[in-house]
Amino acid sequence: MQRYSGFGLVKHALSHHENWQRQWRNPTPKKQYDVIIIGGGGHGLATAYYLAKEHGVKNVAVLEKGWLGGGNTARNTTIVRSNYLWDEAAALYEHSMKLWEGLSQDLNYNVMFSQRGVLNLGHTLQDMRDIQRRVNANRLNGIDGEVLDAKGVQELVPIMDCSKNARYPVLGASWQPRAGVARHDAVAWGFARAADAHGVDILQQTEVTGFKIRDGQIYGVHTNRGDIEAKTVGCVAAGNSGVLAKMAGIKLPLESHPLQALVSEPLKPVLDTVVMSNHVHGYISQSDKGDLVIGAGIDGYNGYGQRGSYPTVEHTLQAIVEMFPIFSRVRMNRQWGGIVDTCPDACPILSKTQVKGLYFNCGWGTGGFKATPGSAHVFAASLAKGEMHPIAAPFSIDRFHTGALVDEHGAAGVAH
Amino acid sequence: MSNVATFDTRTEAKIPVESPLAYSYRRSGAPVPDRKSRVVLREHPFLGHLVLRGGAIVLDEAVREVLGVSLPGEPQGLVHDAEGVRSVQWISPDEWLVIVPGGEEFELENRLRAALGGAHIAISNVSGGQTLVELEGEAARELLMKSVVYDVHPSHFPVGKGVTTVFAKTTVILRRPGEERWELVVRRSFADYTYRWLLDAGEEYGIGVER
Amino acid sequence: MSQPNRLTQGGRIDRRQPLSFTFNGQAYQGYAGDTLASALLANGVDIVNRSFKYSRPRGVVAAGAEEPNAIVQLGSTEAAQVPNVRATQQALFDGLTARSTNGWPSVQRDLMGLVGKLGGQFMPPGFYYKTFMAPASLWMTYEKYIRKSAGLGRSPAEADPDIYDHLHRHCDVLVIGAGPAGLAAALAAARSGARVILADEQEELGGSLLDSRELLDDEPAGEWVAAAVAELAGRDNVTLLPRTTANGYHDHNFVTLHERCTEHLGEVAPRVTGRRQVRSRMHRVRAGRVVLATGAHERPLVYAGNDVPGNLLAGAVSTYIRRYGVVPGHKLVLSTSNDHGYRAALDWQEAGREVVAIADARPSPDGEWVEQARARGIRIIPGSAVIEARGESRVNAARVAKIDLDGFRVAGAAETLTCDTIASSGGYSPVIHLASHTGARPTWNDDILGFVPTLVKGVSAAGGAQGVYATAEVLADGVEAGSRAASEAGFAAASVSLPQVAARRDGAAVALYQVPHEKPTLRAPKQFVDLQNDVTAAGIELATREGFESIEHVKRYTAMGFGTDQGKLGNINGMAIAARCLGRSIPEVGTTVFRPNYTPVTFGAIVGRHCRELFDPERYTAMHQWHVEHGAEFEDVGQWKRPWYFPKTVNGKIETMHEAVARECLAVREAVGILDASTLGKIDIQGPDAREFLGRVYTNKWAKLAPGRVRYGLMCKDDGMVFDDGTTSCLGENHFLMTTTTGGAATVLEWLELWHQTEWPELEVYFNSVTDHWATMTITGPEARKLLAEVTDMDLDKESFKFMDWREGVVAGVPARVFRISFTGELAFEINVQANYALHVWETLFAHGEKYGLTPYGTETMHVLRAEKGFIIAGQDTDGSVTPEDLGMHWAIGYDKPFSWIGQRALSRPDTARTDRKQLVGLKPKDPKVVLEEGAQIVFDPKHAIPMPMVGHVTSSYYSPTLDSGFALAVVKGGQQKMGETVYLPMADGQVHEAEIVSPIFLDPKGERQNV
Amino acid sequence: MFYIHCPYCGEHREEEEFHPKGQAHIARPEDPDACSDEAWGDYLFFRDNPRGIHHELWVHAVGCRKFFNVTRNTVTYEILETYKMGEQPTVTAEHPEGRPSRDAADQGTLHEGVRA
Repeated sequence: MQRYSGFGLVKHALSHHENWQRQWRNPTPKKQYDVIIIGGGGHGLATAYYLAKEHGVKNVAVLEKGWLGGGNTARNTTIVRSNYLWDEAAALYEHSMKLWEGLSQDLNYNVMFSQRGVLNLGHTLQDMRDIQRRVNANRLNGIDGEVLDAKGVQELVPIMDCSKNARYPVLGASWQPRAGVARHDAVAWGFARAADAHGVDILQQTEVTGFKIRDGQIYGVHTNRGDIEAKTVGCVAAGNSGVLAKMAGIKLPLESHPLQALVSEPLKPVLDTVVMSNHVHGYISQSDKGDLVIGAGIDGYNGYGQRGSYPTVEHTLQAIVEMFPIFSRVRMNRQWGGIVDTCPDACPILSKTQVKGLYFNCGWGTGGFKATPGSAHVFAASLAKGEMHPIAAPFSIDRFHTGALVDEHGAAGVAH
Repeated sequence: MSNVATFDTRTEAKIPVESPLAYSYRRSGAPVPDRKSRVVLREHPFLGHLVLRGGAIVLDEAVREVLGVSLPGEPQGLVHDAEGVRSVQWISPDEWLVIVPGGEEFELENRLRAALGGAHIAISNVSGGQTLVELEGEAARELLMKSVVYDVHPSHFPVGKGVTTVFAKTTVILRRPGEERWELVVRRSFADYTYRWLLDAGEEYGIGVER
Repeated sequence: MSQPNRLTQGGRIDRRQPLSFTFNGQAYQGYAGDTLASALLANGVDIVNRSFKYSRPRGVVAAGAEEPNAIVQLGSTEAAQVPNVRATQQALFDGLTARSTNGWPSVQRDLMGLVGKLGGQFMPPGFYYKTFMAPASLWMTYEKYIRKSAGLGRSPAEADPDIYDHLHRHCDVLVIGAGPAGLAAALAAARSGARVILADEQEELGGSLLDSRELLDDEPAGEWVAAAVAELAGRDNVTLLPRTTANGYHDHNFVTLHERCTEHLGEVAPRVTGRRQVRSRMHRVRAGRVVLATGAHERPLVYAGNDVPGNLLAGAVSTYIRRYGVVPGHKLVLSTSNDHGYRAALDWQEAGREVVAIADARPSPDGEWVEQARARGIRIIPGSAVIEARGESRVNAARVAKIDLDGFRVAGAAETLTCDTIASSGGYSPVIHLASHTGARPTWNDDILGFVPTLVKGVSAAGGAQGVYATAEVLADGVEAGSRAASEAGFAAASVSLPQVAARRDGAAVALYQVPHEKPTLRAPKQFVDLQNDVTAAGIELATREGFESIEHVKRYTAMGFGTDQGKLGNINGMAIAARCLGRSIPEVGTTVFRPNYTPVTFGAIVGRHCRELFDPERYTAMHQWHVEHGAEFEDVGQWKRPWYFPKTVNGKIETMHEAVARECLAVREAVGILDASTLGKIDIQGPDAREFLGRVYTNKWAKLAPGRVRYGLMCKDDGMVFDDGTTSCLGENHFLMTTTTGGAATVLEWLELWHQTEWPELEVYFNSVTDHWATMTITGPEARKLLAEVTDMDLDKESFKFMDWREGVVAGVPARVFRISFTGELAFEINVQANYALHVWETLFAHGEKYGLTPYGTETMHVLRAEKGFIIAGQDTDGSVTPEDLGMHWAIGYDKPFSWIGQRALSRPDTARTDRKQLVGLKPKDPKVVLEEGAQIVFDPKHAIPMPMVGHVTSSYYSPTLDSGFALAVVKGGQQKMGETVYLPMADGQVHEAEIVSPIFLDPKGERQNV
Repeated sequence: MFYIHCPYCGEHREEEEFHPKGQAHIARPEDPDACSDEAWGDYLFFRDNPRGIHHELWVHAVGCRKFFNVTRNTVTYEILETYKMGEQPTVTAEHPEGRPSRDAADQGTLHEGVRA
């Protein structure tokens, strides 16, 4: 792998950039691999990378039906945080956070992980109770965070309306300084390049059309480019997981919903942290390019259309202007939708299945991007060892039958 | 009907009453209509509002007998009695809204119950929970276009129609009893929001409030 | 004031109406009818901005929505600032104040430009992915500087003085675009009687006809436009919306039209007779049929130096001359691949300025306009193109050379032609953006060298939008589309006679996107593809070399098409370059997906009136005015404003919440308090099966509740988790009144309907909301009975009106239902009256209550009082993961009910049946002065290293003035079996609180106080 | 934004008047206590999640308050039919063009207004 550095950049500039190598190869599929990863998004590519790097499993193929990093990796609002309520979720996301913190150097690819901090606002007394509960839990789990009052929030974000006149005044917030944003596309590309350097075959435009299963054991997949064999297959296909599971005769408690996001036109820096509000329902940060990156809500119906309903966008911008009245004259440039695969308890599935050798990693809902390295790291370990990694174990499919959910919905309160 | 507890929530005693908009008039005022007012808002408070539930066939006969109008059986139907002061509106295949002059509702409920005998129906008095707001004037329709998602074009919303629909961020029952007249049935707790919205959106038409 | 490039006549501007404006602090003049861009060009302003990455000087390129460069900041005051206005779409108004968005210290002399010049070579696409990694600790510092150079305009720092609006529209046929196709379609649809909306983004309807060289019925095209518009305007089934951009095409023919109502009048909307006007308005249109008559955008050619000011689109040159009376230069070189481009040269020459040469990429051009140009003596250089523009702040020469199209190489020596303007045309791209919003991928059409829209149900395209460019054909296409749309919407087609348009013979165009240079692309001077994002042909080539092969990869790696113009000018050229580098065809490289908005829209317009006081409804009870007048602080509970506490002024000082709540609590425990409980949901349930239904949706039993009695009920979902609670009263054998939590009212009603309609329709029962009908006031405390007795002659004797009874009566002269239920643990009466009478009853109680110390209290006191009694608040002490067993409410679980009620089955699942689940308990702090933090986490072993095993958390915690101690409710693992044990609460400040697990009932465990 | 034909109101209404309520035809098991934990978990949580034709339960929340079924394509978002509670779809993944009629066999097995 050609190492990237500032010095290298200068050297390449002097040779008119004619000597840059491909960031990843475009290999032809082999007949057989040790492990097949289905899904060339961030999670899938990272799983392949960690398999090769940490477990010495280098005969790995990543099968991507479109182009790598083209799903939710390319369509999210790039927020990275680990201040989840429940121990199991917190452990998973914090594991991920620690990997984020050295990721650019590990991959030799600047994923622009910007630890500018995330505020989760509270607008009601119950919001504040939930925030205190979560921050207290985070602290005892070793995750940074503090509870701010309205004044503390105002100091961090002077342009926000923190007055008592707001319809739902800001009462306070949780603040995780280590949280932030990262450059989403670079994450996929960085993992792809690093995995490729370890010998992983990234096969784009390769669609799985069926599984080869004998006596309850997987031994390969059918694809539009022919059959490929492997005794271990990990499905990391986000919104398309249900479709894949069905091919293998497996049921998943997943529903795929549209999740919309939008960006403003680029502006000079005006907001240097991430602000999220569940109550008025909008979240916002400003990208390094200057766009305000704004997350909208999940549409209630199932959809694979990569678009959602317009009122969702309207409600989101109402929330943003309510919080930031100065943005009223700023313009929305573009909106788009991702397909998020959601679980009933708002936590992912990292699990074995009834088919031996076939694993699923899905159901990330809105939490997928921030979990990328952590999810992949524990999933790779599970695939390599044939046993679920302890951090992954609570996220088994079984929980939907035993009732042992990890209910992150609960963290937000249900009825008031 | 001993199985159901009917209750006259109204009294003949001289008790001060407050319409759902009473607070709004004090807080937001009520601009007096003038010659330039292209739309006028009028509240008709303290009417009798009954929700009728049951099968259409069962209810129809009783309503005709007691109110002298036939139950609108088709969706979105709105009928008035000969005097034009009592109305029955289709809300759902098994639900109708009856609005009558204030004070008539309890007797009406009892007469309907008597006429319906042991049939499985329900009647709920909601007179305290909602108010009727009328919009009149040439700009009334455009003001509604700013407020409701439903198509209020005359070709789609003729006189004698009524629907439940989204009004800004709340819900109203919208009815068209006359060419230039529209009625909103508004829930009490949302009345102030609805009023403030109408004043705000109606500003460009010089909206006035008749009290 | 001079406008050096303004023609003395011609154009659609009004020379009698001069307008003053300033740009970068310099005063200029233009005319009514100008855009800011045309006025700047008229005044000879070359540099309008600096580019984003390399900070290169940039000028106006286009005349419409596709303009990438002329992005300015508008506004003379802070509140009126508008970032990122496209000068080509901003009508000039008197006093307009604009600035360039980039350039420091000025757009003319920009220091960053030096950086761009020197450093440009070090900033290939994706350079930031490859550097700034060492040392890791410096990244946040690097980032600070990267961010500083980002962005175009700036956000205002003050709130917007303007208002915005929505209008919900419905129509049979929506025609988008009022050029020849759109006008013809609208006429056809309108004459059939259909409800028609015609929207166009420009200041004037007419589109390309407004600057056309062609005659319609032997008259200038503008005449036909005027007649067509007049007819449409005269029909009451037609709505004309100029200045209105269709910015988003959503499912099932829902289209958002953004009308700029006053943006052409001033930076703040002027008032009309003292009334506010909206700055812009969003029409939310549901259309039966949609006709896309959005025309086409001209493609520029990609050659070296094509970003220097003075490089324009050929069509834009004509538009400025013919529509605005502005010639944006003196000496023109035209580089074209088609006949359409010749229009610029003909117009330029007619405007009296010099056409130096036409470089035509075709070996033997021979169309009608080519012949005209030839006949006028204009030099045509066949088989050639401008391969490089020279100049810094303005073009000063064009290098023209023969090119080999197939071999992608320069085929002869370049000739340098002195000029100040280069116009280029690479053909047209249909405007397919809206069709693409529906998710339908466009398809490449080789005949027109462009993508044409794929259309979903209910939409058609006409004219340029689908690659039909000859005026006569466009008009016919429009009529056809309009008639078809109307007839599909159920209207009989009407005839429309088309104007006569002289047919013009055009020669075939050739495919030319990037023009070759003598040097290979990576070494040639920069050839710009996306001007706004400084994406070059070399950048695209580099991306493909690095393995970015899908067009989506190329776009993301280079940022092509991510600007505010969304790649309207550059995307197709970029795809063509990627295709060339990869040795594939354009469609093989992949199609692009455009997303809403077509052009950016202010947040304000999308928000409409749903902001400030109207952001979200505030729900009030009938006593709200009284609460306000009595100084209540309010708590938001759902959309309700509930009194939180009533601070008094004592000795000139306003009580703190702590003081007020202590006073309110003691008043209830020692005298009498009153609470406005109207916000609780109330559902009237009638029918012979009402009782059976209650038994199925509640966890406890309802079979024996007699009329006149009240019972508490707990509701679960089928996963066994508690989701709401409340009391339900038996009004009659078949008649119940259910109460719900304040926030749960609508949810519970829908929940009941769901089960009734979808599972148990055979049960004869109806549910109606009566929440708003009744106002509810609770008087509670030892003196409650005496107080009530003063205003009613009801029998309040404790034997005849028992705890958990309800009775009818007259209270303060008003018919009332009174419920003897208690959420405080004290003697309590909940009085329900019709809401219109409520204020009277409330005030009457106060008139009589003073001698008993009647004290109004709010939700905070209510919470303290109920917690002292161990009563839960659903949503505070439960969180969707708590079962009735977890709450210790065995008494409210009817395991032996005949019907397996909602939630029952789930309770026996392995995890829900565990005995060490988190269970509701009381916590007594070891130090009574401590009020534990709500949300504090509980541990058994405070010395355990982090991560520390947590066994529960505090759900409710207060100071109890009655106990003079802090106390709390909490959930603790296996807590019900751990009474008396000590738990620890390690806090953020390092303190570790100790508390004892106790019963959650802190006061009067036998319930004697409420039973008096 | 969808335009949904409410089978009870008999006309198309804006999506804002409706709430989606998940997959249609998920009936509560007749005898919950006889269900295995797995069967109960399936009923609670496991749903079809097809790319393409899907049957959904919606409620006309701001309108007639009736629940009804929608057959919708989850990729194109086209609504292929709406039908009342207790009825069966005519357009299915097996019959994307629609079956000839709501045949008698189907009608015979249904009873008024239930999910199944």
